[in-house]
Amino acid sequence: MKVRVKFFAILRERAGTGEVMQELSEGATVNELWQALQKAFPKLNVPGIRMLYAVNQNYVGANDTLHDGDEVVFIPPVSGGCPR
Amino acid sequence: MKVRVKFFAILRERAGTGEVMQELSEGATVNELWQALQKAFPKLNVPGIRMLYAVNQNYVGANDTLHDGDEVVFIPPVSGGCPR
Amino acid sequence: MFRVQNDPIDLNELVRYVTDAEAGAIATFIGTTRNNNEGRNVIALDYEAYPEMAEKELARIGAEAAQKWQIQRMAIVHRLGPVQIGEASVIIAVSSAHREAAFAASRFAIEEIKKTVPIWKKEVFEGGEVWIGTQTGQPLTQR
Amino acid sequence: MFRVQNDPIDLNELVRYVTDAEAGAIATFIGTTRNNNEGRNVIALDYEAYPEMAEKELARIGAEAAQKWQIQRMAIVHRLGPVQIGEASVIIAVSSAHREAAFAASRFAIEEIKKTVPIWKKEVFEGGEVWIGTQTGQPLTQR
Repeated sequence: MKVRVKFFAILRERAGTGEVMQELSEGATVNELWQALQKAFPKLNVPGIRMLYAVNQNYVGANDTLHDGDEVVFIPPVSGGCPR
Repeated sequence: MKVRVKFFAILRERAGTGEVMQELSEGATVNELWQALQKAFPKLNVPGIRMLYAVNQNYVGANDTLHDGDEVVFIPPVSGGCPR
Repeated sequence: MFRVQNDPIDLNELVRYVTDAEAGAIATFIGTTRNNNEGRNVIALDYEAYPEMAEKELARIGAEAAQKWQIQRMAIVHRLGPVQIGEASVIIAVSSAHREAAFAASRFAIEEIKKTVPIWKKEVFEGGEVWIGTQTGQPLTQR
Repeated sequence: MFRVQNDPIDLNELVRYVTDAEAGAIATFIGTTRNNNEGRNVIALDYEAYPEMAEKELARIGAEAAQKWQIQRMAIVHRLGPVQIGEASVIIAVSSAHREAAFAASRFAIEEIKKTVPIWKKEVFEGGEVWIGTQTGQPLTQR
């Protein structure tokens, strides 16, 4: 199966692209996708970063399974709004 | 001595005027002025009203003494701002 | 900027006034005429002030807020005369480096205004009018 | 009205949107670019979003606020791209019959935005730039 991964902010800069299609085996989890991406884009590994995960624009857990055609986004700490 | 009394809102309507000069004996207090005014304008007596007192645009106590030329305002409950 | 006026209040004027390079937050509060109050259909609110003292009290509120919180700039403008449904009777704007202070100061200002600033409002409703705050059982002034 | 956009945010548009005959209060919150942060001289903030999900999350915040408090209408608009000193990055506007609800909901909204809405900001400062929230000791991206 294939999923669409979008990168934003620091991850977009580190991946050097905003979007990638990734081939995965059936039943793969969000976490397994992240492992695969780190092999393809070694610079994605930001030490100590806390990440959230969204599938089809909803927050999910790292162990949720993915399905063909899913849109997956790895969400680094958000910082909208205003200065602290 | 003479003091200038200004009426606003419900007191202005009840006095039928916005301003009056009042003759007082030396050393008269805010409260004594109020008694004198109630004789001159019987309708000023609003049952149960909580009132504040200002002399020369500062809040004062009912027993403060007045001086010649003072501007005195009896302040019914304020209600600026917005609806409750 | 601490002022009473008969003209409609210009929100942008206040926000421009408090905009500050050192500020990360601006909180504003707008009091508006609501079409109902305690079961009455409200037509308009009519505000009257002891203007010199009202402006002095508004400035006092600003000074007190600046002592309590780290704010950059503050503005309070209160309108006088009739204020129609949906129109603003008072606008408060506060800027601060951190949002906490702006929220706290604007909240403080509206509560203080209702306590100490010599401004009164007559509610004009379907069937009569009444000076708010002086009701003793029945509305005092019937049309 | 829950939106992200590249254009400057029009405060009046939001206030008009939430103005309501049943409302006695409108609270607004404006987040602005401050010229300093943690000792750095800030030149601008540059916002990026996952736009579809950001708007969905803003609407979720509005729905949650409407469940928690008696509000009339709410609007949140967040700006994307570079936001200069003193300009607004986000504006929240809420109307309610009684002021308590408008204050609480606008406060709630800005706190939630900073937690769950997929919007990121890069701080451009004198000497470099950094994605806020992802710092691990040193700024990650030096010019």
